[in-house]
Amino acid sequence: MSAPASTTAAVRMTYREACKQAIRAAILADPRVFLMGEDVARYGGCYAVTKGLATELGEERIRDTPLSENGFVGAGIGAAIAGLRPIVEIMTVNFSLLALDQIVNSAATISHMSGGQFAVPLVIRMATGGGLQLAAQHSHSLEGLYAHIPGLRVLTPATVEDARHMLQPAIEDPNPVLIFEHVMLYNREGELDPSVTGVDIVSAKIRRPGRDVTLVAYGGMLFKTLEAAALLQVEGIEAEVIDLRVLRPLDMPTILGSVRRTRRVVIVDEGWRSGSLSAEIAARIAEEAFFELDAPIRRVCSREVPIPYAAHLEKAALPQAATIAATARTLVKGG
Amino acid sequence: MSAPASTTAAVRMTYREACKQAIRAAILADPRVFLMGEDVARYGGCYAVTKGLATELGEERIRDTPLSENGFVGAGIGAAIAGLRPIVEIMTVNFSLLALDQIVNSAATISHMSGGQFAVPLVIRMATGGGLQLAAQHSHSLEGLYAHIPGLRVLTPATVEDARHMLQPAIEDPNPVLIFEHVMLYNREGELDPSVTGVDIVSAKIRRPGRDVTLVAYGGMLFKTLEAAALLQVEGIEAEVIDLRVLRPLDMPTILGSVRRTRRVVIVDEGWRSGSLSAEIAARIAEEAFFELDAPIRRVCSREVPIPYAAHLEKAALPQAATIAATARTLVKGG
Amino acid sequence: MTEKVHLDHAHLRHLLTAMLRIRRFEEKCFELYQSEKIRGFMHLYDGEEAVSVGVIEALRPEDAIVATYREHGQALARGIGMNALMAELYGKQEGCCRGRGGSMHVFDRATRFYGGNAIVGGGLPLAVGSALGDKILGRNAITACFFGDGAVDEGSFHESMNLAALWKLPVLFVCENNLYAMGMALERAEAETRIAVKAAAYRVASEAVDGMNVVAVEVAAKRAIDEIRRASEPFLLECRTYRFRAHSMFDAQLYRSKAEIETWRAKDPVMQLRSWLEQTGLLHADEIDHIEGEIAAEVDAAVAFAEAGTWEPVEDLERFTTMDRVPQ
Amino acid sequence: MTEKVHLDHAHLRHLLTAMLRIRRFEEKCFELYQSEKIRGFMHLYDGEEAVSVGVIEALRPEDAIVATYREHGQALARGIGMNALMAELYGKQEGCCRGRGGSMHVFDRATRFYGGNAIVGGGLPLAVGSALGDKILGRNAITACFFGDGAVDEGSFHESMNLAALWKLPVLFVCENNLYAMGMALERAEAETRIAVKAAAYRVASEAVDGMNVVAVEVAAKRAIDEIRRASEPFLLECRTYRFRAHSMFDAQLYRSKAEIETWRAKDPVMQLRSWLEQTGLLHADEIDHIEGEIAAEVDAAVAFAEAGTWEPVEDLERFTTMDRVPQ
Ligand SMILES: Cc1ncc(C[n+]2csc(CCOP(=O)(O)OP(=O)(O)O)c2C)c(N)n1
Ligand SMILES: Cc1ncc(C[n+]2csc(CCOP(=O)(O)OP(=O)(O)O)c2C)c(N)n1
Ligand SMILES: [Mg+2]
Ligand SMILES: [Mg+2]
Repeated sequence: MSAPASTTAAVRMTYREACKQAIRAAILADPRVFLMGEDVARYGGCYAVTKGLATELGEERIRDTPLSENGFVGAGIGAAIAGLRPIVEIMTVNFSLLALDQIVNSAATISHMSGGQFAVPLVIRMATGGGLQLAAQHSHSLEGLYAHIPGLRVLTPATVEDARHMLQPAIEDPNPVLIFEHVMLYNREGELDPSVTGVDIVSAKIRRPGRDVTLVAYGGMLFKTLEAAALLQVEGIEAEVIDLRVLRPLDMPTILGSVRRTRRVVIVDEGWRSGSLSAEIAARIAEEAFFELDAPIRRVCSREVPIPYAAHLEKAALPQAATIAATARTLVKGG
Repeated sequence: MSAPASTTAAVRMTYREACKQAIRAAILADPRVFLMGEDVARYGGCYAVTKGLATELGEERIRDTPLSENGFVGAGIGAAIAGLRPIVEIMTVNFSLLALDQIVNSAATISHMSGGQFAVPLVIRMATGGGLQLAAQHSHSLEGLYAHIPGLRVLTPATVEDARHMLQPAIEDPNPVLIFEHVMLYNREGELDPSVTGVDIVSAKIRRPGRDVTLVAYGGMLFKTLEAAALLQVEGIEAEVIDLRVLRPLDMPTILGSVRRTRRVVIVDEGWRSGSLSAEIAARIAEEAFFELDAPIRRVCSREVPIPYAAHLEKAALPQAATIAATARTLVKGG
Repeated sequence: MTEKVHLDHAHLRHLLTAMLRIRRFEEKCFELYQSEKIRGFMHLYDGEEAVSVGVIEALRPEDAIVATYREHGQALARGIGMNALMAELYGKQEGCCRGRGGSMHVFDRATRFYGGNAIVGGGLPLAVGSALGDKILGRNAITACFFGDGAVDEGSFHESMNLAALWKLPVLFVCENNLYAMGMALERAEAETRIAVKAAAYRVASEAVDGMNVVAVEVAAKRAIDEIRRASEPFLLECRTYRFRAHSMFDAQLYRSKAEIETWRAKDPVMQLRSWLEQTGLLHADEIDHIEGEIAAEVDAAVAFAEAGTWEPVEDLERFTTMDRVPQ
Repeated sequence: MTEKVHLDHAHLRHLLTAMLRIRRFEEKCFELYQSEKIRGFMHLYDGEEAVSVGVIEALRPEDAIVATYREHGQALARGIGMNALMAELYGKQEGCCRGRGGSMHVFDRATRFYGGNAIVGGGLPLAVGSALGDKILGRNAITACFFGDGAVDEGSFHESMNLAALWKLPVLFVCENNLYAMGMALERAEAETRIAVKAAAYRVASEAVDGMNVVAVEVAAKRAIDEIRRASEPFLLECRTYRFRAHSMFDAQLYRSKAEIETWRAKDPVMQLRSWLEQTGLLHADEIDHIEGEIAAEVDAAVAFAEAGTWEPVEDLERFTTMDRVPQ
């Protein structure tokens, strides 16, 4: 196949397609890279991310695993130590708890525990989040738990560009990197600028500049937050929206820089409020920009319930644009 | 055996002994209560908590399990639903990750998911924390992760009194309750007032009143924090020390009440700083007592490394009284 | 004492009716999913009805059940009302779980139906615990634990089989071996594909049975349960079956051929029993029509019930996250 | 092609020396623990030396090893220097893991020694991955995975055996069956106590061998490895052994009798080989004295090395939590 004549025009594609292209490109670029996980090959991925890839790349590079999360995640760690660059897919973050022992007690410790003799260049991808009425064992946002673990890097691509480009640097990172893909993003379309050939996996990004209040979000919440910003704009409130992109380590300079300008902040997090990542961000702002705030820090998080099946209850459990906007409005206008 | 003539004098005993008496009393009081876990019976418990109990109470009530954390924790959940009141012991919080799926996806969800048809009256005890040079797979403080999960109650007895009395209300709670026993406390002695026959599992407690700064701590950190308070007292700084006792749900009124009085707060947490429970407490204080603080909120937590074996490195990784005191001093005196 | 399976008219009629109720109920569910009345993940049992009907026929009211996310069959066979089940799939307050569980999380206190578990293998330890509870409390009950061939891959299968065997617990492990875990064929997931054989690793008695034949399943389940009660030990029953439809409602079925599906469709447990009953004259076509008519009415009533159902107020969202007391 | 075990003087001398080095090293460790030079959890291998020596004798330099927290024996047999190991137990910078791992977490890049894992059963999936890596990278290497009888209880055993079998990976699973997991006797932990028998659940070849006989272990390991290379499939070798000392340094051993320990002490692998060599005249008492002398000197040197070692600066505490590059 020859390259298309012009590659300068932006390409529109789904987040799903971007994830797929990223996997394909990574596998084609390095013989040590392969993907393994449940139903990634013949089924085509439970969220259809890898559809067709096994046919194209072979079942050695797109490897179906039995339902053994602890086993195949551990195998990914072992393979990484032995010289490969595995990408392990776990269907959903709820199931990743079955593999947490391997992730926390092995992947995150081996380089330190061995005095730097070994690294674990492993990537683990998984779906996260609610919104599809999948109820209490398929809908949670546990990425905040992973962001607590030293030794891991935690990524939450929200845009199509990040879905397309975060994987490669994740693979090149000598440390275990976790990538969380929000289930509500897969069908979302976005523009891919062909002149962008890579992104960093270090920094947060301001997705919308604004002077009145900072809204911090990540993953699936980014778009609800941007929606909230649009609602606020109508009322004359200019919200700055930060996309965290990387949950560990946090890019505090970007967050603090924004907060110091706007002097007000709302943190949006789909995790359950108590002990979610939003708490860490709030704590750091309280520690480091305490005297620069004009109003208390506010958080919009999921309600503290196992996510229920019924649509109206699920909707009430998850953060929504209206709540985000209302919270920001109160901060700016006083309440 | 007849009751001792006088029971009014305080009894001195170890935390370990208090844990053991609590288990014995609970089992004797209710035929539905039993303890199961690895090496609880014949070996006597890996931290010797249950030594002798199997001989006294029988191996049906003190039940040794195979090394199957996911299996026997799940069995505890099933048994609780079927009408028993199991106490499940997991040796160390690091191993509990093997059972996290059952705890988060089943124990914490079943009552909600079933629309209130079932409750899970289960108690899970485990050791937590560092200080014994047990290195990166035995030393962590992950109780903060559990405090994130709706549906669970999380207890951290620090005193001998709490070790003795928290178990009974935990068993009576219709919901899953997790009890974290810090490994450095087992040998610690304390007084047990025989006139105290119970404690609540709801409130935080002020263990030392003070006017200048609030130090919030729990579990193993309580005593290092009290030590820090003693150091500060010498310099004329009166620190108020709060023992959280319950990590979920948090007793915010007690914390906020103290902070509003002292206007300064240091939160001490043996968890890794980023995303630890200390963040949640800091966030809530920043949200609710923002205008009442005279200084930024400070946290003293574990350094973000897998806990190393070597004594001097382990000591450097864990919060110490001197650091706590120094942090509080800077807050009070400015820095 | 062995409870015999009486192959009389009433019993055979009952078995056919039980399977047909599941089949027709789910055909309606399929439609309702298309029209977005039912949402989330829904896994149909089409082709596997003989397993739950046969096994549950062998249970007593005091026995407990643990099932998977593919549990409409177990729920109906166990006696959870079609109205309550349909309302649950609608997410209505009148559903058996007040709409909080949905298709994957059906629970019912009255029949000791302990879920509806959407973690593959997650139900097995719960079943061990349920049986431990019964044993300690001196109840003469068993726990039937349904799970797929995919669950056999999970460590929880291993831990649970061992615990049940070691502690001599009355668990009937029922593997619904439909040859696939989503798109993963059994022979690509397990080095040893004869699941019943694995029981030997735990000294557990086991048997493989034709899961497309409801009578065979019932007979095998009765024998297994007799053995459980006699020896006070668990038993693993592997039911060889097949799902005719997709894994869930989002599945292009790229992993198996139409021909394979057709071969299995020829063994349809409902059709098999029905033609046999007709051929042998045990049940006449008009009696079957009558049954079908009753079921159609029941399904229609369930839809009407669900439609008429109400939404739980959002103010009650957090209710039951923790409980004030243990329900009795 | 089978590599034969040559029972000549040099080889037998080597086997005895290898076992004695472990025995004497650990006797010193025991002392050093009493005097608090070594801290944390320490698990001695006293009585089990024939297992690691016999198995590792059958390995090639390119092969990998995954072990448990009871891994001093494997480490020494594999060729990790006694100095580096002792310094590790002291927590010194000169230790093989710079003092970060301690007794339970010995790693060594040069010999592909992938830990030292203190999560029971935690090493098995890593071994599967190591073998997968070797297979994909076209290395003709195997991974030997040591684990205790207790690890067999864990789901990870089940998942790892199946994965290795399914993917035809060159893993030698070595179960060090010392009859106890801490205080839990095997027959109280496993419904089927013959661990080798469990391999059938995964269609994995297996053998049980007298783990107190180093030659028997070596022969069995060579045979197993030949089979692994020939069939390109894993193998489970159950080595029946016994630990003479407590589980760790905190264990009152309430769960077993002195008489049982004495019965097993009579089978001491070091003494067995030694008396046999003396009786058959293959090794003279003075040669053994000479070996003992050399080992004593080596142990003393290791202690001196560790004593002279330095503490890693606390400023470097966070170093290696993440890596800047993958070490080659
Ligand atoms: C622990 C876990 N891993 C993966 C999944 C996703 N998943 C849902 S159903 C399923 C297939 C299970 O197959 P099987 O056990 O054979 O049951 P069947 O669907 O065939 O009835 C998978 C992989 C899950 N729900 N839980
Ligand atoms: C997952 C896990 N559970 C429990 C423990 C505590 N523990 C450490 S060693 C041990 C016994 C293991 O026995 P076995 O596998 O037979 O090995 P052995 O000590 O006999 O060599 C236990 C229970 C642990 N380290 N990891
Ligand atoms: Mg299946
Ligand atoms: Mg053992």
